[in-house]
Amino acid sequence: MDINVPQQLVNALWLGGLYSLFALGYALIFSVLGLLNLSHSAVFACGAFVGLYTACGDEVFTTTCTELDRPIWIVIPAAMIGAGIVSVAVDRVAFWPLRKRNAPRMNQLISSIGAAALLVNLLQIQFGAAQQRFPFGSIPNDPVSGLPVVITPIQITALVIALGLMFALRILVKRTRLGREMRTVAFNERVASLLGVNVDRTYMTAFFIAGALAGAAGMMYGLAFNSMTPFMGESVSLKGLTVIVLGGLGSIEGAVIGGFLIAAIEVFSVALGRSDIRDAFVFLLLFVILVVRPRGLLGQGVEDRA
Amino acid sequence: MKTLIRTIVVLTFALVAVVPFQVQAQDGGGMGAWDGCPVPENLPEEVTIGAVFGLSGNIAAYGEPQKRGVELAVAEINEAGYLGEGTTLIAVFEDGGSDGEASIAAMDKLIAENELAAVIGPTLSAQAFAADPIAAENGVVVLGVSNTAAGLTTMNEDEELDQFIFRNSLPEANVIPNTITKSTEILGLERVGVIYGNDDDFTLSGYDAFADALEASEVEVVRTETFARGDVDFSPQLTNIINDDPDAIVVSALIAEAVPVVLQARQLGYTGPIIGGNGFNSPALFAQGGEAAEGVIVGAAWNIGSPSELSVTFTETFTEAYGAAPDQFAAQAYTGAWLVATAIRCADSADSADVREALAAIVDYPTPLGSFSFDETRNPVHEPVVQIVQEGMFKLLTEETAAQAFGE
Amino acid sequence: MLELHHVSREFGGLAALCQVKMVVPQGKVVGLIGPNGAGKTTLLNCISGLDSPTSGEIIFDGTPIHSRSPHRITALGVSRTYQNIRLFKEMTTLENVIVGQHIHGRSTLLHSMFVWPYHWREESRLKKDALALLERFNIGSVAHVHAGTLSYGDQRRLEMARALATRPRLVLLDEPTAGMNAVETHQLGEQILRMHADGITVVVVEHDMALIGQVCDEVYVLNFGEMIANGAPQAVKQDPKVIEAYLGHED
Amino acid sequence: MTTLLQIKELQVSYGAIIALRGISFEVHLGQVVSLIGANGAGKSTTINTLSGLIKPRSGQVNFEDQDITGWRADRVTRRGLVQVPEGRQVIAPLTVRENLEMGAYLRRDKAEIEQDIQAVFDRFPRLKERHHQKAGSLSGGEQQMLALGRALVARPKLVMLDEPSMGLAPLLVNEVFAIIRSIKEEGKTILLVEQNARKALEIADYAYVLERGQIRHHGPADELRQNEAIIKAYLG
Repeated sequence: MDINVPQQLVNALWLGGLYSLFALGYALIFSVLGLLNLSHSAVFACGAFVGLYTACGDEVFTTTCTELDRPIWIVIPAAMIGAGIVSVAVDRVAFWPLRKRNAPRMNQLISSIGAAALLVNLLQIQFGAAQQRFPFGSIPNDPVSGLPVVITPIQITALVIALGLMFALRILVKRTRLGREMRTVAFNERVASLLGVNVDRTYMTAFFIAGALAGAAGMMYGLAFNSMTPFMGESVSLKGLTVIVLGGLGSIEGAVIGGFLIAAIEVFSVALGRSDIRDAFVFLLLFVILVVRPRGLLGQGVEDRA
Repeated sequence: MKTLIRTIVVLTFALVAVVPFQVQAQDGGGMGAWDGCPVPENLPEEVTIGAVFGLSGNIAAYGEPQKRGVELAVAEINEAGYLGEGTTLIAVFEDGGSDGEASIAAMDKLIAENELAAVIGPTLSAQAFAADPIAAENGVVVLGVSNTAAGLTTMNEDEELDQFIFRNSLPEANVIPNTITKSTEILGLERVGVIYGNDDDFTLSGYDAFADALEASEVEVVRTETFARGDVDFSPQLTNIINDDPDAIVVSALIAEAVPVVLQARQLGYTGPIIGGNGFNSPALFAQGGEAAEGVIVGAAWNIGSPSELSVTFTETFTEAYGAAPDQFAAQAYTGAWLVATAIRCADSADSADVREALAAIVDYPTPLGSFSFDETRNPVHEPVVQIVQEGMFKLLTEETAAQAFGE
Repeated sequence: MLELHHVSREFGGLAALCQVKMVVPQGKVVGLIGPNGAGKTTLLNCISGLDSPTSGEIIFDGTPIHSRSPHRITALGVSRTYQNIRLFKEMTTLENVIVGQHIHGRSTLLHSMFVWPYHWREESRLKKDALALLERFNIGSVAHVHAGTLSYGDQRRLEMARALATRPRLVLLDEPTAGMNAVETHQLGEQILRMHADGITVVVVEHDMALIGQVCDEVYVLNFGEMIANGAPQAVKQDPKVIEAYLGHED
Repeated sequence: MTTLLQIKELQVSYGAIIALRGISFEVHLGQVVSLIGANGAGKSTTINTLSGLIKPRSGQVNFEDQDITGWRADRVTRRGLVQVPEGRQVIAPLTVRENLEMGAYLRRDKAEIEQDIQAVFDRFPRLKERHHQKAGSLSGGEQQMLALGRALVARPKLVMLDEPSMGLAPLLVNEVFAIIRSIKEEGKTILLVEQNARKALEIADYAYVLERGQIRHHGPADELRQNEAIIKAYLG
């Protein structure tokens, strides 16, 4: 059996872009809160539906989208803003009250699971449980002609936007005042507030950015597969966790590398090996990496995070 | 050409509209034509049958058409005086919900409150496994009209109990071989790629049936790929399969995965036939698959495009009565009610034990599903259909439709 | 009692300890001083097993311990406190000490399940001992308060009480007086002398020269990972190398 | 003399435990005022309440004649009261330079911030050498220098130092006090909490002695240094 290497590379590349983009928000919140925000996958789904609603209007509440009210390109900024707002709301409702009372991390983790369930149910009530999609022909998903491999404009867009957002986030965290502020809050809220940082506002900002990234990822997912359900976050949720554990919890670059790596392993374990042992392969590798490097590929030392 | 078809359809509808249900009342027309047994003489004024269908929640998408199918059949039976002058068939419906507990409760209630000749339902196989033994223990015959799981009619340790459990819905294991044989014959398949979900009972047993049927038809499987429930990206597997240039791609999947598999195969440039299992029998295939679904081939117990006279009549009457076309669930439920009525007629008794005997004896009974018999384990015997998606709807797979779809 | 031979510890090519030699005789109080970052805490970590030397030997009571795990070293009778206080902040003061005692309780899980009269007696005995320890360090009044709410100095005292709860033969104290004023420091010095009187050997890392003068029989001076001096406190204080690197000239 | 900071009848409690029992004191412009006392006397509680990290139960804090009682910590800092917390709390994962930039978090005058950072580097050449290193990799003394430098970059009106000499070698303790002295000579107002009462009284203009949440003695530092009771209780 021979394999189509260039095509599988393309498959791995753009899937990796999606994984990374999703994992970035996880990583950002982890680095600021030191906490896994398990509602991230629900925010991801919210983003996709905000985008769908923006483009299609009230129609999506009762039936499926048959006609676009607004141009398709508007869905991505709409999804980012919408998911950002949802994410901030999650912080205010699920995390902020616990943070104020110094609740243990575990309680916040459970709270985030609750928030995820709530969001998914709200989506289900509002949009129904069935798959939603954009009208046929409204998404540029016919393969680009003249290339030796099959790749669609939407896949290229997804990859470009994913890489662009990753780069922007890296600059933001490493080079800007906001980035220093977030890293300071992550290290020690008390010290940050003594330096004049409004810690609550920092949290809100971080949650907005993480939400916007989730929204972008959700919308890309929705567009690329042209299918959105309230449960669409579930399958990527575990992938995202795997990605950040592999890359190193809370590391931005780690999330990016982890995303592309997991996608590449998945694709090539199918291409070269057997598709029925794909997940076993991914988790075996994860296990090996964690045994050799417990903090993940690019994880920070414990002393840095204390 | 198109206008001609439309005219014929409109005319037929108009005719049916003028004489609703009376078509069946006429001697020698419709389902009443079967005269394997004489008109009964000893039946009481009212004969009651029960029906347990999922009528609330998302399962109602199946339960509602089932209820309509039974209602339509009962109306026709009474109009036709099928159980003799002065005898009325009454159907009592109970909501069986979407899980086993709810259908047990519904079954208990039906049996406690009524003197039943038979029960039709429940909707899901899992519900049938839960509720059917209750009917059997009470000596009430139960006929499943949508249960496709293996072993349903032989589930009890006590074979006496099994004798009361029937179904008229073809298990997938019966549909798939027919699908493969017909497709191979019409499309001339030699080598195929297979992809299936390997973590779900339904898709696994579907895969096994496909693999056996392909081997029996001497079709070479050039590559087999798997996926897991909840996967959304199938491109790596499909890239592999398409790279091997197969004559067809065989898919065993539930609808949630079936649609993206079809979409992504088309996106990767594959234009050939895609053969699916029962999971593809869903309106979502058209709603979400759109153009990509064209050329998908699926086996089924019944198809709206079936040319048999009984099937055409049923489709027209049903559409007339409810303003929507029937689906496979409605057709099987409709047939089920007629089967039960026929057994009552032949037994000339409303006692469920007598009805059971008569039901088991039904052979070559003409129905919309085709010529129908029960085998010795009370499973259905009738010829399934093979459908192909064309212009956004299921049509029967024939040399012509195949040529239109794949241009040969 | 404790001997260090040519102990070196490198972190990625950077030597935190270089060929350190040190001898702690039985029953003595030995001070370890040096600038911040000289390697004092690394040395304590190597002795208590939290870290292990890249090369060299650490002998406790004739047993090499440089490659043993911390709990086994504790079991041999070595106990310590930390520069950055490490208490169970959610537990009460008393519970912190009882946890420390556990290594000495004879009550096992099986005991606690089946031989409960024995277990109860054991528990109440441990509790009594623990309370006595707290009294000794003047923190008996806060026995039932969460350790996290204690003042800094009281947390330091609790750490020492907990270290003694394991009935050690050697105690390592890492900056025990940080955050205490001169009078409190002097009181703590008396506690150290009491340990000394009880026959416990003590190694104390400290910046407060008054305390060093008060309690130590001998002082070692560490600078950039190397031992630059050792001897009696008065002699070390006069050593020009020590004044240069550590003490500075009084202004 | 202008009163910069005025505290009236400040009470603080942690649940049932009363930490401050109504203390009042003043800090005048340009003064170094020291709070001394035993562990648990309430010194750190006082400073943290002034910083807005702890909400007082009652009492009032006036800064430049404005009531700032109960303000959130970041607002207090914005107002010009900057605390250097105990235990050299530098931001370990950030570089030395980034720590200083965080000190100037509330300022927008880029050019002048850069000048101030350079001034810190001139004052602490060791920090300049290590400006690109993670603050967590600095030695204890360097971290304390960085914490001080970070506070200076904020251009505070009042610097509150919590135990600046804690855990430092004698040589470094001298150095830290030399720096505090130089900050004082530049005319900054300083509120100093320190265990090393001897050193604190050497540098302070005025001092308050806390005991169990109350002010027991106060007076010019020179006088307190001669006070028998104080010598016995705190100077050893």
